[in-house]
Amino acid sequence: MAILADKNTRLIVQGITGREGSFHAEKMIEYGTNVVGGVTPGKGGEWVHSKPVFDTVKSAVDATDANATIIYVNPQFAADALYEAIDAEVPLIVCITEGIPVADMMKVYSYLKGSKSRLLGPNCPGMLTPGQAKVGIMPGYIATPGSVGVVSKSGTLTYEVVYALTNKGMGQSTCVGIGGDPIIGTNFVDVLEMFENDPATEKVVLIGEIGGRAEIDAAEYIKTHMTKPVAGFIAGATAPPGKRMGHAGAIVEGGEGTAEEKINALRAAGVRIAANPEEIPGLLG
Amino acid sequence: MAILADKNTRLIVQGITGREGSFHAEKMIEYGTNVVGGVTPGKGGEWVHSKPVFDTVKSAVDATDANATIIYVNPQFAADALYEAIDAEVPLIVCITEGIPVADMMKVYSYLKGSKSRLLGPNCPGMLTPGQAKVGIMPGYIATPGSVGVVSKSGTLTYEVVYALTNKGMGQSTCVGIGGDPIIGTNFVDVLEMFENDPATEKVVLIGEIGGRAEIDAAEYIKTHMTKPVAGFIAGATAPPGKRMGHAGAIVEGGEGTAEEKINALRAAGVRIAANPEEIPGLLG
Amino acid sequence: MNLHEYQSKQRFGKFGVPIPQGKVAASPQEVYEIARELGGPVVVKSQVLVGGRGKAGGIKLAQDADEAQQLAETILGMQIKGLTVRKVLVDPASKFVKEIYLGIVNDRAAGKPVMMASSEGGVEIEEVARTNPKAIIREQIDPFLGLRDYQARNLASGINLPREHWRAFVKIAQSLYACYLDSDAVLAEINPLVITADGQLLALDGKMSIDDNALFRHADLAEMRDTDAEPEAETQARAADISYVKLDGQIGCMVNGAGLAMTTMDMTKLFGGEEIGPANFLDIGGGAQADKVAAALRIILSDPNVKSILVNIFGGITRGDEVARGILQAREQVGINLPMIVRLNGTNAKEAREIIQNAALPNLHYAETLTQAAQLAVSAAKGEL
Amino acid sequence: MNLHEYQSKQRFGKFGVPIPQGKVAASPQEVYEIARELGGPVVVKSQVLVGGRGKAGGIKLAQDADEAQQLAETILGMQIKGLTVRKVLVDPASKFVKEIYLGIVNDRAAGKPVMMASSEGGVEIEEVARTNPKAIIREQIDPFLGLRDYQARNLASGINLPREHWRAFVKIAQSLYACYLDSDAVLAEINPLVITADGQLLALDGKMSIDDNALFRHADLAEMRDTDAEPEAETQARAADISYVKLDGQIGCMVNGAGLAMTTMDMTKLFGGEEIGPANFLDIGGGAQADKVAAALRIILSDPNVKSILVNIFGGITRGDEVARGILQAREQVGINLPMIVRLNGTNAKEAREIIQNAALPNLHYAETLTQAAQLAVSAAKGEL
Repeated sequence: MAILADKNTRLIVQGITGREGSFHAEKMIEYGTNVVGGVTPGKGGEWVHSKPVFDTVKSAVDATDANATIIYVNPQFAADALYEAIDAEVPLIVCITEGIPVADMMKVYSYLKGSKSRLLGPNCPGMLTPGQAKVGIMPGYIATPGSVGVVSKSGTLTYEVVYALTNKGMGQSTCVGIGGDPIIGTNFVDVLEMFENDPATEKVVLIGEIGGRAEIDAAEYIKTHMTKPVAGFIAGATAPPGKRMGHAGAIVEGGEGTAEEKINALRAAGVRIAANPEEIPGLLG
Repeated sequence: MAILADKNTRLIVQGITGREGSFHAEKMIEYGTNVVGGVTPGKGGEWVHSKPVFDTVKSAVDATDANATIIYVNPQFAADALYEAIDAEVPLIVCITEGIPVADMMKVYSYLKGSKSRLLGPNCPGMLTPGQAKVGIMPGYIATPGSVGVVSKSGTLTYEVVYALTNKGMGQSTCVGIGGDPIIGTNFVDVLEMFENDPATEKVVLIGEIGGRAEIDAAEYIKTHMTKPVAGFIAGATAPPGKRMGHAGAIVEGGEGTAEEKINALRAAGVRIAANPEEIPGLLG
Repeated sequence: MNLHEYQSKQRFGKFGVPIPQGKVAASPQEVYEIARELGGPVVVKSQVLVGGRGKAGGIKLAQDADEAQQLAETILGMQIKGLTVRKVLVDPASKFVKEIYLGIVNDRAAGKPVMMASSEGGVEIEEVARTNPKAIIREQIDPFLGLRDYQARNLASGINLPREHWRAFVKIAQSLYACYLDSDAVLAEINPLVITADGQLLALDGKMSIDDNALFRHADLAEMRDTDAEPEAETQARAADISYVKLDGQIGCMVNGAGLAMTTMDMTKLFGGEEIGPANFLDIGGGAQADKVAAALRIILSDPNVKSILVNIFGGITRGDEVARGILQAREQVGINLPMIVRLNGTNAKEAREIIQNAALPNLHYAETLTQAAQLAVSAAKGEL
Repeated sequence: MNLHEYQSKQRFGKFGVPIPQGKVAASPQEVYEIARELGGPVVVKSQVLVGGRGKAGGIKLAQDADEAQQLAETILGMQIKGLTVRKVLVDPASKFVKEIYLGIVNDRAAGKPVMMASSEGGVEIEEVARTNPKAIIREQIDPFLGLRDYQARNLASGINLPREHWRAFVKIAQSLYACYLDSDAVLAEINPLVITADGQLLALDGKMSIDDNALFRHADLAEMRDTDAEPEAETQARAADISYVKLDGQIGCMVNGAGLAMTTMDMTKLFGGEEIGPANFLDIGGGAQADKVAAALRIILSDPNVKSILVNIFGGITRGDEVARGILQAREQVGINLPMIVRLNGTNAKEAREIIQNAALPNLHYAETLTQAAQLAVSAAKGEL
């Protein structure tokens, strides 16, 4: 068992003939992910890493029965790639692309509602169920099968934490990067709910950062719905207000979205908060 | 019991200070409908027929706790009036306006999905639950309480049938005009389902016309889901193809939407079809 | 409102669809000039708002300007399905290797526009739908999102269009959609869209239908209406805000409400059969003022086939007695010798009946029921009343 | 990217928002000319990208052109919250009877823009949110539907705007939304929007923030960036495609990934306290080529407060040994005397450590853990290493 993707996932790669798409498609295949094909308009009929390339998501899904797609497409064309995946009713869409204009994402977000798809990202490292499927760009070797569910807004910070867990012998059920953009398809609460319902997950790590109120919503959810222990870390205590910290969403605006208020809310919900991410394995012990 | 509206309906009138809106508001009040107010932008604070006028639907709903609205607004502004009612989460919206561009209605129709509102119309005479509530323009005296549910695309043809039923002593549970436009909020199937589930309705009359395939869908529904007897009439057997018969939706296109195919489908579903609407009371006997 | 081929193609061209560089003409001399200017073989195409122009001899190929002029002399003025040809389009003749279909219509059930493509172009899409439905590929268009490029690619892929034409096809699909949207069209189709011998996509024929309800915001399109191409009575009816469609029967119908008007037509045929039947659809709408009744009567009488008049009004909010007085007044204004059957139901029907019967006019009969009214109108048309 | 008041207002005006007819100036002489041309009293407003200009003495009223020039002499060149005033806006002074607030921001949780209005204009909306949250009326805007007139009326009604101003208010709301949309803004606010003594609505002050991710489609807006108004290092970082924010601490941080970069900052403060802390946020992104590492080091070193450098890299797809070699190469290019602590985790971390340790460079230390790295960097900053 796992959440979002596992051995039964049949993945296509949108943008598979591009530099990034091709590179990460290979890495995912190496990891053992069941990549069944790719999509690049105008290149249907070609082959990449022994996988067939299709012109449209619809034809790829028709031919391969794919149930997941990962998008490596330039920000200018990412919204179109997302609509195409939604229209093709792909159950899981993971969007790696960084730098999609927020106006584009607001429309995608609205279109997504009532659709048959779940979107992870954009601007996220994707997800990884150790030993089963990697749908994203996380380095595969840092994770190992186990019972800790990890959910995070960040990329390399997540790798740090996952690697630290692995080095302490604490394997992971699934590691999920939800992304650092202001508007994302899947939020902390969605993933926490999946972990809560996932028999393979016993404990959960949540890694947040400044900006927005997704961590506050998470605290509310944890308080009222979660039975499994949660440990966490919030990055950006030293970030000044009004300045964007790399991620488009990482900004304290009008005094809202500070690390302090998030930490307080999570603590009040019973989450063990680390002052230093290296403490996290110890807090789960 | 009744469907769509009854004694508990609290109605506001969008366009209450206009000629049509004011006239029909008075008729509805006379009938006993619980009209709680009206809306005309810029005329908030005025009174019409002793009912308060508000500037926006939101403020009208906030003040009166209305659960239904009826729209008498020019076609140019009707889409906006519809969005306003949907945004204010009014459960029942009845749109009388004729002549709304179909491109506008396609957007409204899309916006309506996933909303909290049901739309009846546009280009419809509204509905009437005899002795309880009239939300529309049907002459009130032609109907009388009873157990026949009537659903129709038409206006005056419906009045004929309802009046004939009344004259034969066959009262009605609710009379519903769904409208003659190509894109309408509530279709035959929706109303048939309501009648099927309505304890006050024992028999149903369906009045259709050429154009579209709503009657074909109705036949399918009747065949598979309905236990109550249905009698019907389809207008337009003599209409030539490719010509619009008054109603924007009443047109046989590409050989589809003929009276003949609709009659055949309904007959096959067990509906007693009248060759002459004056036969309908007899078919219910 | 339907546009002519030349109007539709001009509008498509304005939005970027490649169209032949032809021109429209109303005289053989003009046809000669256009053909000479174009040089080479041309096609002379009658511009009438009806299908089957080719089979009727309304589309001809000419090798040069002289032949084009000769052909125009026969085509201009000819009758196609009852319509007189008043204009021809002169297009350069195109050599092509493949005909496809591309069109947009409104999908009523889905509440969305749907774009359709078929590899079987050049025949009516309804024909393809009957004979080879799988050849039609459909993409529903979200009205808020508009047509997306991948949808056009899905169509191109679905009809097995060679990949080298995809870019051009996607552009044409987007242009057609933009034109459809900007025009408030309910139908916009290119049939055939051809692949020419030199590998270009070209819209050889086009058709557009505009939403009548949206004409208030398209003054330019409203002006394109060709009143020559419709019965004069329909033009007059539109001016009087009366909904009217001319038919082939003998009983002139005047009714309030579209559904009731169709029903009244149906009743004349039910009792009169094919040879009698309705002479028209006519909905005078709500209110029924004497002026409007008079206008409606004039329109009905302008049809020489009409043998009797059937008036069927359901008095709802308006009162039957007022309607009856309006009819008498209008009758005075217009002057009618044909037998007229009046049936008024609903509010104050009894008073209405008294007014009509008291008037005791020759050839004016009151009926109680629709059945009786239709039967009387049929008898009157047969001269048996 | 934030726009200056004068840029925001000009853009609002382009979309139909009524704005004062002022002009921007960079010298007292220009201010004099503008004020003379405008005639009457004017307001001289410093153009710096920071709040609280009024309290800092950066906004002054002048009765005539001479006084305006005098005021400009003090305002131009003054420092407001660390930023030098290089331009002033000279607006005609307006008499007003009421200040309101009107703005649009993106509601992250809803995934929609939200328009907000408040009868308490002229103070920061965050202040109103704290002190009198009920005074703020909100309308979420559907991104496909856009702002509808009734939403603007809901706002007008909610803030009890007198009805005679509704028409103007709705027009301004629509203009502001059109401007927000067309500019790919993430914030567009008019504060205050005043009702003038003669009953007009006028946008006295304006603020806009543009989505950096959308600048690729707004060359005109991208050109409006005022690089004078930001630390030079941030301008350089942008050119090198490095995400950098200058801070006040002493430890220069170089990290890959935004979350890890923030965490590294946090660790320097955890172990170093307020007085040491991070000198910057810096994310070099993926890959970490030697050139980019060198550019990042130059940017860090351009800050005279920096006492030590902390490099924290998680080698994921890229290998730690390559990153280590890149750091050594970059160090050669740049020339660094400050102590530097390097921590590489992930792929080939062991090899990376060997490379750093074998290099045996003075002031270059390898750390195993982030804790150790931060502690070393703090000690180094204190001169204790």
